[in-house]
Order: sequence, then structure tokens, then C-alpha cells
Amino acid sequence: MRNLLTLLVFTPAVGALLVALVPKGSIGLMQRAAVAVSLVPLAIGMMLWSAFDPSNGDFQFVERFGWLPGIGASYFLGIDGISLLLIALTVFLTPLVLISAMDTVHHRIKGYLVAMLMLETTMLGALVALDLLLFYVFWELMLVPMFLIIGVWGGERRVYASIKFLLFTMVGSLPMLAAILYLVFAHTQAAGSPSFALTDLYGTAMPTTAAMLCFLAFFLAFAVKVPMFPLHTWLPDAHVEAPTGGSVILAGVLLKMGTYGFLRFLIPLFPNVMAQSAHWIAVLAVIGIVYGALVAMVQPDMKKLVAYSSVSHLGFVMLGIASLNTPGMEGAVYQMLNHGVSTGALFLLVGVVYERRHTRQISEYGGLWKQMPVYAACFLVIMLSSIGLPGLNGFVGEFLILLGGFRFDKVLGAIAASGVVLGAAYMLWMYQRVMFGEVTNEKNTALQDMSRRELVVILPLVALTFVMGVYPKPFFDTMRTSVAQTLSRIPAAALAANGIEPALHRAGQGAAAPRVRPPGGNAHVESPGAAHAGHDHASHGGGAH
Amino acid sequence: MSDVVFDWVIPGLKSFIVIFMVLNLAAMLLWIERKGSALIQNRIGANRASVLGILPFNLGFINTLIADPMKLFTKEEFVPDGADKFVHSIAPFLALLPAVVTMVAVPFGDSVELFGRTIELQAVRLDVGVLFISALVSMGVYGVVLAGWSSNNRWALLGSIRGSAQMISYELAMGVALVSMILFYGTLDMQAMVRAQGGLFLGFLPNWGIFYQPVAFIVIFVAGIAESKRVPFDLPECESELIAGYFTEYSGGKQASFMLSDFAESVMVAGLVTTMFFGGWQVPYLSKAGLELPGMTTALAMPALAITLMQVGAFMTKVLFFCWLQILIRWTVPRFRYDQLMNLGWKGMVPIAFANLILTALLILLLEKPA
Amino acid sequence: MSPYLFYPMATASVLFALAVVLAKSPVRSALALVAVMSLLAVQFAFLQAHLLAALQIIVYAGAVMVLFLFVITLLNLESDHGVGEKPRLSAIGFGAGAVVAGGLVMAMAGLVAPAARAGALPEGFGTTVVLARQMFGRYLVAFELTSILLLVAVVGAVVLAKRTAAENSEGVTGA
Amino acid sequence: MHPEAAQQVAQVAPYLRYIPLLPLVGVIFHLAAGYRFGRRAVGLVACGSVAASFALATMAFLTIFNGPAGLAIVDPVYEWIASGDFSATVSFRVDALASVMVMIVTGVGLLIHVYSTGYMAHDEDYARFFAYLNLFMAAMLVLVLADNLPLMFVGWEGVGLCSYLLIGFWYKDPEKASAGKKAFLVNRIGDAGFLLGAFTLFWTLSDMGAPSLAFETINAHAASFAPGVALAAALLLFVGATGKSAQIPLYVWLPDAMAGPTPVSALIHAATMVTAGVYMVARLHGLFEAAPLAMQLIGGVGAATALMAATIGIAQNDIKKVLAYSTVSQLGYMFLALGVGAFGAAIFHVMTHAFFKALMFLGAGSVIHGLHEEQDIRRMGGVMNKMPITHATFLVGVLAIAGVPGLAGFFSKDEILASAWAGGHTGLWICGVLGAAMTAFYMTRLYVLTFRGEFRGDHHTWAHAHESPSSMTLPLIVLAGLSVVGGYVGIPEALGGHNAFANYLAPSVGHHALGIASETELMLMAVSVGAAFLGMTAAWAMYSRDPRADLGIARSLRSVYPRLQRAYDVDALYDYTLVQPLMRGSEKLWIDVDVAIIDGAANGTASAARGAGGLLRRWSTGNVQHYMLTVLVGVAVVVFALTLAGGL
Amino acid sequence: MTIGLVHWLVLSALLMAIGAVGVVVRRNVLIIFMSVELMLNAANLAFVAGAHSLGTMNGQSIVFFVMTVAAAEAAVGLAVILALFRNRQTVAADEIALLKW
Repeated sequence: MRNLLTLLVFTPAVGALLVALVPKGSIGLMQRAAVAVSLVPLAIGMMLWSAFDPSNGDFQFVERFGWLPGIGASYFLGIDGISLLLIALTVFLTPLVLISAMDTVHHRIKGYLVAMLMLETTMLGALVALDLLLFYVFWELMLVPMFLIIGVWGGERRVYASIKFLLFTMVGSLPMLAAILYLVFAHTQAAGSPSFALTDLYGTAMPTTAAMLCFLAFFLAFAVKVPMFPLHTWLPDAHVEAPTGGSVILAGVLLKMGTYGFLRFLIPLFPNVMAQSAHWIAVLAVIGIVYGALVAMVQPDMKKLVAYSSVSHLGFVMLGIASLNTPGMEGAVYQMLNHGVSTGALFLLVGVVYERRHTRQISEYGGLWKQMPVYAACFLVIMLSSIGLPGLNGFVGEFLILLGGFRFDKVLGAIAASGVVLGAAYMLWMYQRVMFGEVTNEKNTALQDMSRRELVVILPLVALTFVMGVYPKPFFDTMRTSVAQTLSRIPAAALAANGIEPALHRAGQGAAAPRVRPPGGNAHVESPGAAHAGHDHASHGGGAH
Repeated sequence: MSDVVFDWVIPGLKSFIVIFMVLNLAAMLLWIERKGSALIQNRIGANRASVLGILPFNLGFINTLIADPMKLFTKEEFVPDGADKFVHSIAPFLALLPAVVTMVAVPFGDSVELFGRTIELQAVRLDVGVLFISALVSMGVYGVVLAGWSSNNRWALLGSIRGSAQMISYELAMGVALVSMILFYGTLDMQAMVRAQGGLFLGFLPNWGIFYQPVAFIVIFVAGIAESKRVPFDLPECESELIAGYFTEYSGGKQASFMLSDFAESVMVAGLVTTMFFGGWQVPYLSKAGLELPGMTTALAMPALAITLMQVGAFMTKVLFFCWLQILIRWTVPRFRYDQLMNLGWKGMVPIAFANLILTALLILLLEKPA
Repeated sequence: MSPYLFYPMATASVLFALAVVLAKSPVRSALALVAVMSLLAVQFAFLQAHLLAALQIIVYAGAVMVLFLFVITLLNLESDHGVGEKPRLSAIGFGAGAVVAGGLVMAMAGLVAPAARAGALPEGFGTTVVLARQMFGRYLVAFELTSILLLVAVVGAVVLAKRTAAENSEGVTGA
Repeated sequence: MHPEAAQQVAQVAPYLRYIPLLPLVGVIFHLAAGYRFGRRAVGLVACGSVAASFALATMAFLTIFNGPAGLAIVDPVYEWIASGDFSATVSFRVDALASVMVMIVTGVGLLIHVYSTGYMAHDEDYARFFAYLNLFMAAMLVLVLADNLPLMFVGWEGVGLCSYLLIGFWYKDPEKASAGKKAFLVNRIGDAGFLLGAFTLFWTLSDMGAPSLAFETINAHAASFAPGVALAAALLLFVGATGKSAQIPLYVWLPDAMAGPTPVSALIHAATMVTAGVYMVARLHGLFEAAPLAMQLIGGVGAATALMAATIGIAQNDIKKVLAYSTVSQLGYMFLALGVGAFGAAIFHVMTHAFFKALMFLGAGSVIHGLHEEQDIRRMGGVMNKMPITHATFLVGVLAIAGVPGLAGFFSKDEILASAWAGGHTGLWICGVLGAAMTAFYMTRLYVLTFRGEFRGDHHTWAHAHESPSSMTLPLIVLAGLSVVGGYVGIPEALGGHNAFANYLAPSVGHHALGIASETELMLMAVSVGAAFLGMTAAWAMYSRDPRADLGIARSLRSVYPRLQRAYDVDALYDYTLVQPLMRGSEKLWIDVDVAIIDGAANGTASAARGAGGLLRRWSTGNVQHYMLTVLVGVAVVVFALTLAGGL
Repeated sequence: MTIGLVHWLVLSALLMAIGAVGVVVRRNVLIIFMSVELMLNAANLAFVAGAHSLGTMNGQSIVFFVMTVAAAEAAVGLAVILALFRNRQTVAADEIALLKW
């Protein structure tokens, strides 16, 4: 299969078309159709993973042909370990969301399904695009279905929320477009021919201030999406107003686009600036961790609480990325997946009770354990994974991130670790108020436990939390080389200049020999990072410093 | 002679002749119509114009040519209250003018050599002759609309609206049919069209357009009759419903000019049809060289003047014939209902015309060898 | 063409144009406009654009303006008060118009004809053939698009002008 | 090592993983099928699984015991996390220290499981209870058997989770639920310290070229750490220990933890989990020895905790609260021991304490059970007549903890005190003796008020009071036996023994010969025993004569006593200084920063834009002509300008 | 003197200006519409004159398109006016300012 990625990206769109053709009346049919369609990308994703060569750090399944040759834009797709994992997450979550939609969406069902599928297309597109223009197109298109999902199927203040969401992200991404254009311009100056292809733009020479500005532009775009403090305030509103499925995708995948942007574009394109500003990013990240946790603690609304917890968790991810060393970054990538799974599940779970009681106020609940033990149990597991209990997925990511962060800066690491405590605090408190105690509110006395369909949606996620917590090896094997590749783009000189401990690679030892293979420069010879990477690995031969 | 003569005098002369002819022909048609209707209805018809009763035959056409106009143009002009006087008074001429002027583009004869110059026997040589004609035809609507509107009378208004709608509708069909003719002849110049109809078709028939474009002929002829707002298309002025339609409020000369414009239009139609489908001034088997019937090896030569005269005569006869044909139709066929009229126009003529156009185009595409 | 023809016709066109703007009754402005267009058609003819001249008559005078008249008579409007009724607006309008006219005239007058052709017109200039060649060659796409535009326009017009059942029931005094 | 030993090791090694795994299987069974198969099956599986892992543990223990000194069995399962240099493997390791701990955990655990089948017999959530209990066993065993810090942390957090779940087992009572939450959070604070300690260690080691968190590696390289690093790591880890083992300042959760079912208190909050801190410090003895400052701190904290808890214990009236504070105080002893470097002694005390404290908790549970959930000793008395077995075994426990010679407590406590004295930490020694006296005092008080004299509760209760079923009394008897004989594994030289226990542990924690003459040692014993008897007699004298003696004390010590009862108001203090400010601060962050400032900025921009639009929209009157006029005027201006500028 | 490009252009400029004024000063939508047509014609004249003076046909071609567009515009525009009149009984431009604010 040569055009696997194209297939992957556009199947949902085609599916959306099919769903749109289903007659208005037959709702059951269109719902099943949507789910069935969404299973195709899942299959393709699994094929990709099985065909993926983890030892190869370059982009794989590459497809490239001219799109707008005049300006050097090309239809350029390809994935590495990092994007592969996020793709897997996306194609895994979407079917669940569509199934849950059967319970949670009651009007304009067809529109919702179509929007969801289109959303999947755009997200996958953004994940596989290696051409900056193409990426930007998908990146912006992503907003449209989400905007609709929030604005049409949302809660009371959906309009405010959706517009806020749109404006924040747009404000973020427009400067990025300018930066992209400048980048291409600079490249054209240097290379003579224009190109939007990421691989061509590595190591584009430009004046320091320009590089700084471009970096800022990209940073703004991604930071808003992540969202990093203090650009996060769109998130709680968006989450609270969005329908369950919307929240799940928003938290599960959309936010990752920001962090993914850091890994895929920001670091490779501006390694030096990244090295210079890593400390600031880390500081923001840590503020985000603590701030998000603290604010989450006092939220009266479950979804809002979870939303702020997302701010905190994404803060962890950003800390891991900013720490610029292997454990931190791998932890960050892993934490993206964890957050996708656990927070997604949390939103689904909140949705379950919301469907029954049509309120998300914590004070409205209490003693639910007695009414819905299964629900309580699932909630317990997911909550524990979200507060990073060892043995569940959350811990692995958090641990590595803190490990890396601590290496990067002891004080920041220490403060971030306090986030672990606070995280437990708000989650447990919420859990206690919702689940424990006697049933005080008589409205809750009639609550039914989870239906079979709801279980079908939740259990895969619960299972995944265990698997990813106990046996994370496959994930790390997939991402390892790619992360190393990304890190290797940062010149050791830049790190040293900014007093950052260089990234560590487990080289030499037999067990790890296949793990890190020096990224052969066949695609990246022109990037100074790769050139340096070779000797970097060599120097770590003994694994000692 | 000086250019002034050739540039101004002769064309002016030609135009005058043509227009004069048309006017008179129109007037004469009035008489022909009366006699014709009488003939058809087994009456005597106009019979009050004998000079002292000595001549064996009736000179009825004299009074249609002279007496009637004199009477009409000397009557009092009546303008209703609340009418837009200006518009009301220009309307008849707007109606008459196009009908009359049209003919200047129609060639009534071959070119003649005069004082070492060739003079086309055609009032104005336009390389867009056909378009010129359709343009003027389309102008014909104004008279109707304005007349009806300006005379501040609801029957008149109704008549005018009917009239304009009808004319616009049939113009369309006519235009499309004309296009197919243009396609067929490959020119907009009527003189050229006529020339193209010289010679023979299938060895013995005259090479006339009718044999190639019968459908277009029917369409144009019918549409033309509709343009001239005569029975069976005379709904804008049908006495039984609207008194006299859009010129109810007219009297005397203006009313006369409306009537004239009707006949002038039928003359125009006749001229158009003749030119396009019946070889215009072409006389079968007659060419500049002289007369040559099928089978003859050499043409028997004739003096150019004779030939020219014969051709002009032929043109006249043909035109007269078609005028007569229209009169025949007018007294034979009953009036349509308005919806029938519209249906015929939009659902009958227009599609047919288009079909014909497309067919023509296809055939030309197929038969014509690529240049 | 000779000044003896141009100046009278030009003045006439300008006067008619003014009539279009100033005439109280719509019908008269319409007629004036027809006159302007016919005059322009003649000038086209003098400018070796015979086809356009004919089209000018057919399309504008023959079709568009007839439509106008049609609508006018249909609506049967009483003539409004012409230009007098909105003095401020009119004043500004005339002022600006005067400035524009003056400016443009000055500009045009001061204009040295750019790249005026040397010598006689090219062979077959303005003939239908040449125009047709361009239509189906260089401007083909535009030409086709125009046809689509016309189609859309027709459909649109029909849709707009057609009365809905509701409107029929309550007659013209709808809404 | 000897070939047969090696071969035996090879045989045993693969089974280590099943020690924690079996209870886990139990958990899955309980959750999946427990409610279907009924209580009997659940009880069987629960006890059976623990019994099985007890058997395996014994096997391992014997292997070590018979094997040469320093023998360790390692069972590497798989590599769990691997990122860059960092690698955390799931691999279990049993050496002398671990073997002792695992025996305690599985043994006491087994007994308490048996006891629970009786105690919880009438609870509706029987299966859930045993699921938690088994889960706890699994976690605890992982903690004990782990051969590296990350894996230990898994158990470390796991037991925390289980205590959370078990304390809040009766979730309908908000008090109990929040007690569980409190326990978890306080533990989390410790865990954060634990993590940071681990990080410090890892990066130090990785820079030393040995990137690993295996205990071996740490202990091996600890000596060559920079002193600052060692101190930092040690302190951070100690923070973790204080959390888990309820030391100042993080002990506050333990008394509240008594909200859980009594067997839980016995198993988790007395015998096993709370000693995890002690175990961890002992495991990393190398590191801690490398940080003498940290050791002193530990000792100090231990002593302080011992005294403080003891004083509070005197004034408590809830039978379980008394035991809880005594536990805290005993844990203080253990840390005191660690602080003076007597790791063996600490573990020794862990063991003995596990026996007698579990015994007393279970006894208390039996009493509570018999008196229909009555927990206030002021409404007890004379229970000995109704519950002879409980009474007898409880008495043994009291004597043991009071340190009456010949019983388990005596040996372990005296070894601690001796090592303190020997280490020259006279201050700590004095604290220890005082603590011993007080312990003896409040334990005797507890005993007297509960079992002696007349019953002070209502007659209805008294009528129905009864001895507990055999499933409960049997463990009591066993534990009583252990409390008696448990000490004899470590008879000090001074008493003609040769401290077998310490020697056995030596390879794991190093041996510390008390560099003092046996006369001195005997003298020390005499002092502490004297102190203990003093306390006992005093208590006996006071409370057997008048059960309401407390009122007298309260009157005489008006200023102090209420504060003692309120546990020095530490909870209130924390609440006032930490919790409340945090909540209020968060509230402020949310309302003032998030909503007001950040959102305010965003919305402000929006409304500014809207305002501008509001002004501009006046321009669009909707009247075509105005637009056209604008255009016209614009054109006019342009044209005019251009013509002035000299032609287009 | 002979009549050249400039004369035509001046004429078309005048017509254009007059048309513009007409659009502004008249209330009657129909007349506004006619004024627009007038402006279009002025433009056409300029084009044709330009074509004539340059000797290239492009100007004429464009006029061709202008005419078509004008026709389409007229059709739709008049239909709109009809519909409007039907709903509001007026063709005064300032009384149908629906897109206000």
C-alpha cells in the first residue's frame, strides 16, 4: 500500500459523505454507518503501526507530489513514531466518541456525525502533513468542525464558548502563517527555489531577531492550542459547553496538536531559539501545572474541573518537552497519549451522569457509589490514572517528565512535583463529593448504572490505562528513535550555551543497541542538527559523561 | 462625378426609393386585403371608387392609396386627458419607423455598373444586415408599449402589455432561426446571402434557402406574422376584447400610421423571407451571363440592364406573393387564445428553432471539410 | 468621423443623458436612455464596431430597455418629484459629479493618446469574424462563463419574479 | 556460593513473582466473581491466596536462612520503563531484610485475613473488602520485594491507595471517606519527596556512569556521593518515610485512619504499611549512613514523634485512637533506632511491634465487635468476664508493648535504647526511656479501663456482649504466642544470647556491634524496665481505684490536658496554616486571575472591537445612494488630486 | 480638426459622470438602475474608442462581455425590483434600506 496515509486521512471525509447521504429518518442507520466508517481508519492505523519501522528515525510512508509548484507548496505526507502514536490515539478515540454519540446527541444527529468525521480527517491531516502550508490548511480546517460541534450541540453558553475558542486559536495561528511565509521566503533566498516542505526548511539561515520572531509566532499558535498559561482560559469554557464527544476529542486529540507542533515544527525549525527559551517555556509550564491544579480544586462544575486538570496535565507535557532531554521528551509524548486516554474517559464518564441528570454541578451529586457501583469503579480507575498512580498509565508519563524536568532544572522539577500532590487533592475531593456519602439528593435515587453501550465505550479506555501503565514498552519502542531524532536537531553547542544538560541516549549497552541508531542524514543531510547528531551518539558510546 | 454624389446622393436616393416603395406597398396592401377578404368571403368588397363610372374596372385601390390617407391625415388629432402628450404623440412614429426602415437593408437587385462604379441595388450595404434587421424589429416594440402606456386607458395598457410580451417572445424564436440562417450562409450580409442562392440545387431546382432550411422558414414566417400583430396573432388589438388594443385612444394620422406600420411589417416579413429563402432578386436559371436552363450548354446572353430589371421585378413579385400569402392566412385562420399564443411561442417555436439551429450546426460541422 | 457628425451627436447624447437623470417620469428617462444608446450605437458604427452597434441596439435598446419599460408600465408608477426632493444629497451629488466630470474631462483632454496606432486599421478590424475569433479563442473561458452567468441570471430572475402561493393569496399587498 | 545453594536459588527465584501476584489474582476474582460466588468462596480465595504467598515467602526465607551470608534471590520479570539512560525493571529480590519483612507481611497478613472473615462476616460489601485487602497484600509485597526504587514506589503508592480505599471502606460515612482522602493526600506529600529523592539519586548515579535505581547500586555508590547530594537525597526520601510511617510532621493522617474497619487498622496501620518507611530507610542504609546529618535528623524526629504521640495517647478515650497514637509513638522508636544507625534493631522492633500491635488491634476489634461498635473506653470495663480469650491475649499484648522482660517488646525496645546509648545519643536515650514509661502508663490505663472494674455502658449492650467467634480468637491466640516468643530470635549478648536476628540481617543492613560493656547494657535495661513498671503501677493505681481519674488530671492540668486530648491541635494548625489558605488562594486565582484578569483581557478586547464596530456601523445606513455618494466623493477627491498633481 | 480618441473619451467621461450623479440624486430605484446602465454605456464607449485608436479588438471583446453582464444584471435587478415592490409598495431607494446597521 503506497498511499496508506492519504487513505487514512480521507476515509473519514468520504465516510462523512456517505453518512450525509443517509436519509434523514433512519437515525440508527446513520449512527451505525458512522461507527463502521470510523473503524476503517482504525484498521489503517493498526496497519501503519505494524508496518512501521521503529529503528528508522526518518519519515516513513512518505507521499510527495507538487501541489502549488509555483510557490513550492507540495502535498507532502509522512509520519514518524511521534505522529504515529498520536494517529493511533485519534483513530482509537473517534469510534468511541461516535458510539457515545448514540447516547449523548439527540438533535441534528447527522450533522454531528458528519462534523465528527470531518474533524477526524482534519486532525489526521494535521498529523501527517509535512508541508507547512498543507499543515496550516489542516490546522485551520480543524477549527471549523470543532467550532460547529461546540456552537451547535453545546450547552447554554455555547455561542460564547465556541467563538472564544475560535478567536483564541485564530489569534494564535495567524502569526504562524506569517512566520511560515517568512521562513519560506528566507529559504527561497538561500536555496533559490521556494519550498514549504519541512525537510527542506530545516536549518534555514535567518537573522537572529527574525528567527526569534518566527519562533514566537509558532510558539503563540501552539501555546494557545496546548493551552499554556496564561492562554488557557478558552479551554474551560469550550469544555464545559461542548457536548461530551466534543470534549473528548478536544481534550484527547486537539490539545495534543499544540504539543505535537512543538515537537514536529518548533524544535526542528528553530533549535537554537528553542534552546535559548527552554527555561521560559518550562517556567510557564510549571506555572500551568500548579495553577491549573489549584484552580481545578475550587471548581463547582465537574467538566470545568477536568478542563483545568487538563491545563495542569498539559503543563506536565510542556515541561517534558522544554526539558530537552530524552526522558522528559519521551515522557511528554507518552503523557500526551495518557492524557488523551484518561481525560477523554473522564469526559465520557461525566457525560454519563450528565445524560441522566442534566447537571454537572458536583454539589448536585453525592453517594453515587451506592447507586452505580460499576460507574464508580470505572471512574475510580480513570481518576487514579489521571493522578498518576503507579501501575496505571498516568504514572509512567509523569514520572519520566518529572525525571527529565528535574534534570533540566531542579527547582522547577520540585515545584512540578507538588503538582502531583495537588492533582490528587482536587481529583480525590471531587470523587469523594460525587461518589461517597449517603445519597442526599433524592433526584439521584433513581439513577441507573452504566448501560451496556456505555460500558462498551468506557471499558476499552479502562483496559488501556492498565496496559499502558504496566507494559509501556511498545509505545516507547515506537517513539524512541523519532524523539532521539528530534533532540538531535538541537546542536550540543546551543544546549551548552544555555546551561542545559545534553540529552542522554542509552548507547553502547547491548540491550539498547537497536534502540538508538544515529539518524542517517539521507533526508536531513542539510540540517546541521543531524550532522552533529552522528558524533553526539558516538560520544555517548560509553554511555558515560 | 464627385464623391459627394456617390457618398450621399445615391444612397439617399436608394433609401428614399425603398422607403417610398414600402409605404406605398403597405397602403396598397390595405386595398388588396379588402379585396382579398371580399373574394374569400364571396363579397364584392371595396367598390365605391369608380371614376365617373366609365371605366370598366374598379379603381378601388386609388382611394385606398389617396383618398383614405388624405381623409385620415386631415382628421382631428385627439389626445385623451391625463395622457403623456409627448410620448403619446411620438409613439406611432416609433412604431412605424422600424418597420419602414428595415427594408433599406434588404437587397432588391444585383449590383449594377454605373459611370464606372458598381452600385449595389440595396439601400445600405451593411455587413451585419441581418442583425440590423433584428435590431430594428426589436425596436418595433416601443411603439406598442408607449402607445398603450401613454394613452392612460386600461384597455390600451392591456393591449400594449400583451403586444410587447408577444413581440418579445416571438422575436426570440425569430432571432434563433435567423442565427441558423446566418450559420447556414456563413455571413450576415443579405446581399451575400442572396448571391449564395444563385445557381442550381440538385441540377434542376433553383438553389434557394427554402430547400435547405424549411424549418427556419416556417419559424421565421410565423414569427414574422406574430411580429406584425395580425390575425391569428392580433391579440394586442383584438376588437372584441380591447376595442382596438394599444391604439384605442388614437385617431387620424397617428392611427393610420399604426395601421401602416402593421402592413409595413408584413412587407418587411415578406422581404425578409424572400431574401433568405427564396433567392431574393435571383431569377431561376438567370445569371449575369444570361439565361441557362438545365441541360443547356451555353447561356443565351442578355443585356445587363434587362437582367437587372428582371431581377428587380422578380424580387417585387416574390414580395407581393408573400404579402398575399399573409393576407390569405389572416382571413383563413381564427385568433388564438393568449395562453395558446404564449405556449406556441415558448413551447413550440423556440424549441423548434433551437433544435433546428443545433441540427444545422451539427450538419455543417460534419459536412464541411475542416479548413 | 467628421466633426459635423460628431459634435451634434455628442451634444445630443449628453443632453439625453441629462434627461435620463432629470426627467420626472421614469418612462421619459427610459426613452432618453434609449436615445442615448441608439446614438452610441451609431457612434460604434462609426468606430468600425458594426457588430457591437447592432448588439447595442438589440441587447440594450431592444431587450434591456424594453424590460425597463415593461416593468415601469407594470408597476405603473406615478412620476416622483425628480431630483428636487433630497436637496442635501442632491447638492453633494451634483457637486461631486461636477468635480468628477470636470476632473475626468481635464484629465482626458490633457491626455496624449497613448500608443495610438500607426496608419490604417488592420484588415478586417471590427468585423464579426475577428470578434468571433477572439470570443472562441482568447476569451473562450470568459465567454463560457458568461453563458453560465446568463443562465443563472435567467433562473434567478424567474425565481424572484414568480409569486409564491402565499403572495398570490394575499395579492400584491403582501408582506 | 555453595553449588546446592545456587541450585536452590535457581529453583526458588522464578516463584518470587507469584508472592505478590497471587493476592492480585485474588483481587480479580473478588471483583469479577466475588458477588456471584458468595462469602465463603471469597473468604477462601482471600485467605488461600495469602496463605499461598506465605508459603512461597517461607520457602524463600528458608532458602536465604540456610544459604550462605549475603545470599539474595533475584527474579527479574521484565523491563517496565526504559527511556534514555533510565530504566525501571520489574524484578523482585529477596535478601535477609526482605525475607524478614515478607514473612511478617504475609504471616500477619494471613492471620488478619482469617480474623477478617469473622469480623466482616455481616458486612454487605464482603467481596469488595477482601478485594481491597488482597490488593493491599499485593502492593505491600511489591514494596517489600522490589529491588529498585521505582518498583518500590509502585508498592509504596499502592499501599497508600489501599489504605485510602480501606479507610473509606464505609464510604457512606463522610467522616470516614474524608479520613481516607486525608491519608492519601498526606502520603502523597511524602511520595513527592520520595520521587524527588529518587530523581536526585538517578541523575547523580547517571553522571557517575551507573544510571540505575537498584538498591545495590545506590548503596554501593552512596559512599562516593558528594555529601550535599547524599544529604539531599536522604532527606527527600525521609520525607517520603515520614509520610508513610506517620512521623512528624506528616503523622496526622494515622489517627484518623482508625475510621477504617479494625482489621485494616491492625494490618495496615499497625503491622505492615506504616513500617514501610522504616523498611525503606533500612533498605537504603548505605545512602543514609553517607548522610550523618540526615541520620541525626531522623533520630530526632523519631524521638520527638515517640514522645509527642505518647503524651497524646495518655489523654485519648477512643480505644482505637489510643492504639493509633501508641503506634505512632512506636514508629517513632523505630526511627529513633534508624537515626542512631541501629537498622537491625529497627527492623527487630518492626517485627515485634507487628506482632503485639496487631494483636492489640485485633483484640480491640474483638471488644468493639462484642460491644456492638462501642469504642469509648469510658463506657467499657469488666469486659474480661465476658471475653476471657480476648482479655488474656490483650493482656499479653499490653505487657509486651510495655516492655516487661521476657516478652517480645522488651528485647526490641531495649536493643534500640542500648544502641542509642551506645551511639552516644544520650538525649535520644532519655526520650526513649520517658516514652517507655508513658507507653506503659497509657497501655495499662487502656487495659484497666477496658477489662477491669465494672461495666460502665448501658445494660442492653452488656447483656449482648459476647466472646468473638473462633475465626477471630484463633489469630489472637497465635499473635499472643508470637508476642511472647517473638523476642527470643534476638536475645542480646548481655543476656547470654548472641543476637541472632541482628546477625541474620547484617548482610543487608550492616552490623553494628554495641560498643558497650554488657554491665552497662544490663544497667540500661534495668532503667527502662524500671520506668516501664513505674508507669504501669502508676496507671494501675490510679485507674483501678477510680476509672474517672482522668477528670482529676484534667482538673489539675487544666491548661494542658484539653490540648492533649485535641492532639495539640495539630490538625487545626495545619488546617489554618495550609489548607484554608490554599483553598482561599485557589478561589482567588480562579475569580481574580483567571476570570477577572485573563478572561477580562480577552473579553475586553472583544468588547473594544464591538464598540469600534458600533461606531463605524453608523456609516452604513443601508441606503444604496449614500454608499454610491461616498464612492463618488472618493472618486472626485482622487480625480481632483490627480489632475492637480498633473494628469492621470 | 479630426475627431480622435480624446473626444470620445471626454464624451464617455461626461456620460459617466452624469450617470453617477443620477445614481446619487434620484430616489427611484428604476432610474438609479438606468443611470447605472448609462455608466456602463459610457464605459463601453471608452472601450470601443480605445479599441479603434489602438487597432486591437480587445476593447470590443470586453464591450461584448459588458453587454452580456448588463443584460443579466438587468434581468435579475428588475426581478428584484418587482419582488420588492410587491412586498413594500415602493421603489424609493431610501425606503428600502433593509441592510441598515
